[in-house]
Amino acid sequence: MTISKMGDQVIAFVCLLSLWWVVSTIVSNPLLPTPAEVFSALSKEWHEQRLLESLIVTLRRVLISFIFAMTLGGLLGVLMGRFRLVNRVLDPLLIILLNIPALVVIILLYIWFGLIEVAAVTAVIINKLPNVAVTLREGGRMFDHELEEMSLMYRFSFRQKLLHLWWPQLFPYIMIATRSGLALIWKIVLVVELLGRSDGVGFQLHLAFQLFDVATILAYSFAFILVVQLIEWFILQPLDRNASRWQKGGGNV
Amino acid sequence: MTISKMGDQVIAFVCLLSLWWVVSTIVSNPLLPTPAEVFSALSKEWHEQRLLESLIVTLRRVLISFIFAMTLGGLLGVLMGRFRLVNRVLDPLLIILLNIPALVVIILLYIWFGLIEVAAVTAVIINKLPNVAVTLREGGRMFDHELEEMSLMYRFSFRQKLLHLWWPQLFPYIMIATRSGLALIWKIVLVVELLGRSDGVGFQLHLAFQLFDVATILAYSFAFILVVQLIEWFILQPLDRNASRWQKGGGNV
Amino acid sequence: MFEFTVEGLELSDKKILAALNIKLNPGETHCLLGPSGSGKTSLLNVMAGLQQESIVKNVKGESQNLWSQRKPDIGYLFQQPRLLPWRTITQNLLLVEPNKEIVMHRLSEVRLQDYADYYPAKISLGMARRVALARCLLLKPELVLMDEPLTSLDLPTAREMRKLIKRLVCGHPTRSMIYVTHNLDEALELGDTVSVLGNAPAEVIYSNSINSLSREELETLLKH
Amino acid sequence: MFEFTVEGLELSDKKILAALNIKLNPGETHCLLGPSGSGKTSLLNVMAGLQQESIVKNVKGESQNLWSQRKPDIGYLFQQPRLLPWRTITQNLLLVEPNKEIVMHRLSEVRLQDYADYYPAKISLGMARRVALARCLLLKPELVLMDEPLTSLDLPTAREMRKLIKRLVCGHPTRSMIYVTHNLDEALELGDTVSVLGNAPAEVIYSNSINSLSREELETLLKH
Amino acid sequence: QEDLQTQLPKLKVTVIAWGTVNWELQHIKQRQLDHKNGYDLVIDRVASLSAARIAITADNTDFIVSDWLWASERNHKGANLRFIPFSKQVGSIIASPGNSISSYASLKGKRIGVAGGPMNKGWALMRAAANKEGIDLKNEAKIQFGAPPLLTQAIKNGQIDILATFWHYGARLEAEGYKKLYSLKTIMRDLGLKSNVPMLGYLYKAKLGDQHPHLVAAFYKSINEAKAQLAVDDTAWQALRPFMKSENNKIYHALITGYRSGIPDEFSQQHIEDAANFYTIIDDLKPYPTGLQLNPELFHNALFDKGSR
Ligand SMILES: Nc1ncnc2c1ncn2[C@@H]1O[C@H](COP(=O)(O)OP(=O)(O)OP(=O)(O)O)[C@@H](O)[C@H]1O
Ligand SMILES: Nc1ncnc2c1ncn2[C@@H]1O[C@H](COP(=O)(O)OP(=O)(O)OP(=O)(O)O)[C@@H](O)[C@H]1O
Ligand SMILES: [Mg+2]
Ligand SMILES: [Mg+2]
Repeated sequence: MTISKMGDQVIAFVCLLSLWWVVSTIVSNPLLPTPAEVFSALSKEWHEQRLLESLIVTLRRVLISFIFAMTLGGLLGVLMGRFRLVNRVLDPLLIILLNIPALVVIILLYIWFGLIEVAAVTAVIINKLPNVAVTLREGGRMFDHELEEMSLMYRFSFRQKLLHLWWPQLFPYIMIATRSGLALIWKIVLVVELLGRSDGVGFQLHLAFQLFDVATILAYSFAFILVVQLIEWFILQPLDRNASRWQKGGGNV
Repeated sequence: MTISKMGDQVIAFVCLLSLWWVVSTIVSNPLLPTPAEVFSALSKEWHEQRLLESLIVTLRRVLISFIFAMTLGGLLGVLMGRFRLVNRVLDPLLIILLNIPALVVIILLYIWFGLIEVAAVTAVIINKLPNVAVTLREGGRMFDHELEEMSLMYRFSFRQKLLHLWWPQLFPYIMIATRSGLALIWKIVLVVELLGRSDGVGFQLHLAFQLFDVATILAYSFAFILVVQLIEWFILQPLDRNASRWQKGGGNV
Repeated sequence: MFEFTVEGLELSDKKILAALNIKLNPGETHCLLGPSGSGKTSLLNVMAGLQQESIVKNVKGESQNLWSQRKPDIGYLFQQPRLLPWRTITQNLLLVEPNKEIVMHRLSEVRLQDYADYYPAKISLGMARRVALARCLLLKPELVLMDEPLTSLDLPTAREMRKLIKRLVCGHPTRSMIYVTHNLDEALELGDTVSVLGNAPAEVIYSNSINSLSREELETLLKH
Repeated sequence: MFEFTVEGLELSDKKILAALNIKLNPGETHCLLGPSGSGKTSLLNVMAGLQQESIVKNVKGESQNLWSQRKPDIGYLFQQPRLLPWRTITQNLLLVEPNKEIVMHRLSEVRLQDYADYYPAKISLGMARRVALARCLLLKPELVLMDEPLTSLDLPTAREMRKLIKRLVCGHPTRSMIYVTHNLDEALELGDTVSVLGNAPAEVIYSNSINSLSREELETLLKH
Repeated sequence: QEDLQTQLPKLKVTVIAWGTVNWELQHIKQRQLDHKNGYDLVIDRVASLSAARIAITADNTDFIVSDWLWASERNHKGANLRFIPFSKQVGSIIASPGNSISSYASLKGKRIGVAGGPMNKGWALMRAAANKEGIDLKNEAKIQFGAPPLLTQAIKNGQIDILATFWHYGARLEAEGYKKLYSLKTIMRDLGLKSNVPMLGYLYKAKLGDQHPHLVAAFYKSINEAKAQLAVDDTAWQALRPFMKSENNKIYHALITGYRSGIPDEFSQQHIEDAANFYTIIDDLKPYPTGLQLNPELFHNALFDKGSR
């Protein structure tokens, strides 16, 4: 069953790929490279040792920012969702953080703290954190009142509440924050690298942009997308399936 | 009660403002302007007729992109959440769209369609759409099976289901998509304007950025944030309150 | 006459229903008795067409024709109220019957006229059940399925509601009903025929006219 | 002896409870009867401490001292099962009592040993109620609150569960219980004392030993 | 060698990875002109001009290359930057094929692409020149600002008629057969600017010049040596070819020619006067002129003072 599911996705991929191939072959313009061209750009970057190195550097930044943004943003969001006072007081700050342009935060942090790794990662965290908070705030708001009372009467410990009461209710919101979060963080990391780092995918992408080397741009993009797709297949989708087991339509027993 | 709620927020605002004032006065560096400097930059931009004009241009782009991204993304997301097959087939596409760097989409669209308004707005929509879809997919997944059966047995029309069954269940997810969506779209509009438009807040920000004119950068950011805060106060928060009336802890009766 | 036949039902590889046949004349009420977990609710779900996939999967062949002729027009009172929590009681009813007067009348028949503007979270369980009953009684179907409509109600209220059901459903010349209950008094008063479901592997251990049984015989059947 | 006094309760400007006093000796069971919507569940919630704000708001002054001495250690069986839907039945019980053997034993006492690994969405309502009962019976409190524990159960099962409650709660020398029911048989069998709530403006119309009342007198009180 | 490297004081220059400055610096490294002049050059490559500008603002580097217009705006806002000429290349104005534009008047209604935004020098000069003839290009032509690569593409696709862009983008276009519209030198002469002011230069903080004047001098000396060698030595360019990303020989040679013609003359008082005039012209073109004057301190670096003294 899992295999046939994978099969569907592989077919979908192949369809996309052939569509692209056909269109790009017909157009035949270096600005819309064919899959083959992108692949050769990919293997060039790989052989010249830039691809893996840039990817690792960027992924490290993405990972660190992701962990911090999710933890802090999640905590903040849930507290805001549960406690009206917290929400009222912090809401304006949240709106400001949410809407302050990424560029502004990045520049200010770079200028104030210098072009150091910490400034880069902090900038990404500040950019992503309010999104997580906004998402998990809705989760916190929708907590089931009756189950909450139950956990009180049956003397659930804090740990039990966390694991068995709150986590499952927050789960869909956490998945939203994770999926759109990974994407957002990666995009911001690109900008951060563009503005003040000398390595990483963002740096390479922009060099390619200046030479208008669309094949290389796409090569780097797809390399990262592949990583995300693997995360999706081997971490997120199994989690999804696991979490939907208990639902009416879900898996066995 | 509503007034006292507003009061809290005003106090929070004032606290933030004074904190900023104190810090910036102590630091006394043009790269961390005081509120007064930002305000004078704001009034300068206002008097030189740039502020309102840019804001209107940008808001128009934000609004159009927002409407399209929410409608298409929402539809896609809910369908993916409801129907497993749709989800399996479209999931890879979603991951690609979600993680393809904004820069890449913007560049490709500008190249293919020229530096025209439609390309700009389309780029923004393509950037935001997958986020909405990912959010509303979770909403579609969490639909209440029992109420669905009920609506079937009691012969709800499609319109009734939409308004009274699906909308309230999607509501928290729609709020997430709206809040983080407005923020995201505005940020992408800035990039789009920076790369290929000759007007709008993004264009002005870019000019200010080139000179590290932090006061003007902040002035434009706050002007937009003010708009969002007004939307928050007069549209989103009333909607929130309205939607939580029925909950255990909610308002009257 | 409605005739319903199912060859069995499995859910998640567990046998829920044995082969089963129920005949029902127009205007008649059929009572469904059986221990907790014997498959009464599942049977009603199948009748109402809410278990499509499973049936198709498990009862191969002519599985589509569960009903001897066409599938009757069905109204279903679920075991739980299933009200829309984000709509007031009146709004919930208005979704089924747009005429406000009829709705208010039904609401007063279940003694809830004072709670018209309450949200479901703010009424008691017994009250919510009565709202669901009122909602079901707004429909005018050929066949009514009722799953333990009078539990969680005090005796006088239950008696009054029983009368209401009797008047609106049993009193109707062409409206049939399948009525699930654990209460023998209700079964004896409302039912024309009866099926008693046994315990595991969910099968029918009695199915016939209810008048041919004494209360004691019925009790013994259920003790089984 | 536990003594509980509340001067009244209003929710959203509606009077839910009138002034009320309940005395309970250790080991005794107090039955709470009353029509649907008369405030039985609300009363239990107040006793369990789940309505704090409202009470503080409405019963000024010494409102904190609802209990004459200290608040007893309470176990509460809610009117609805309130199981964690994302945990299997066993997991639900293990959260209350970590000893797996005790849990499996309780589960077999409510006749659900075969459903240990089911998720709550896949068992019938009657079964879910029994799981909730089993969970409540895993606690060892001084005072048990039970809100209609035996509705939605067939007669033989209900009788068996009644015996279980009698053995584990009523049989315990120091464990008291407040038992809400609509079933007079249960009340007469389990109760030592009884309170009957009237209809609107929710007040107590009788509160005393249950043995001083005949079944008929009780029925008349309830018809009120 | 190792010891030498560690002992020599380091000078960090932040440059765009494939930019023109990088060629000069790579040459210095290859010929070890830095060590000969007693410092160790550290080349820090970034992806954009913005990144370089942030780097100097954040005190993260010693030199970047940018134009003195930017530097003087920053100086007005409290920065204290100094300028060493790098190139007198201003930028190119390129016409798409089939556009024979004879006078400023014929620019009316044309679609003009301007790379990098309204601060583009070529564009400013063109506007100023047109302004003199009474034509307000800003309102009478369709202006499209944008990133240089996007505009290169736009002119190729026929989406714009005229393109004011950076010289190496222009050089590539010329190598592909596009026509250079005006010589900016002519325009500058038309505007009354007598000398060829170098627009681009190495910027550093005055602090560095005050504390280590000999280091700045050494740096200046080494880049002058590099320029002198690159001006005549074709083989030196061969070694730089990997840093030039030139697709074919034509572009390669166009880039070399462009670089060479950009090598600035000896800096003189005339240059400063012209720069001040230029600054005023540009300020006047703003919708709300600030009235600020160029502060000539910008050019008063250690060497120049020494030279004039
Ligand atoms: N989705 C499902 N998957 C697996 N088993 C199910 C599912 N739904 C119900 N069952 C099983 O079917 C059996 C019958 O359930 P059903 O709800 O029909 O009982 P019931 O007769 O209505 O009981 P009650 O009187 O308690 O309501 C139970 O043993 C239950 O565990
Ligand atoms: N949050 C609330 N806000 C307003 N009114 C409420 C709220 N909760 C309960 N009520 C009202 O309190 C009254 C008593 O409700 P309660 O649930 O205590 O009744 P009950 O005696 O348990 O009835 P049942 O036998 O049907 O369970 C009802 O009229 C109900 O409408
Ligand atoms: Mg049932
Ligand atoms: Mg109750």
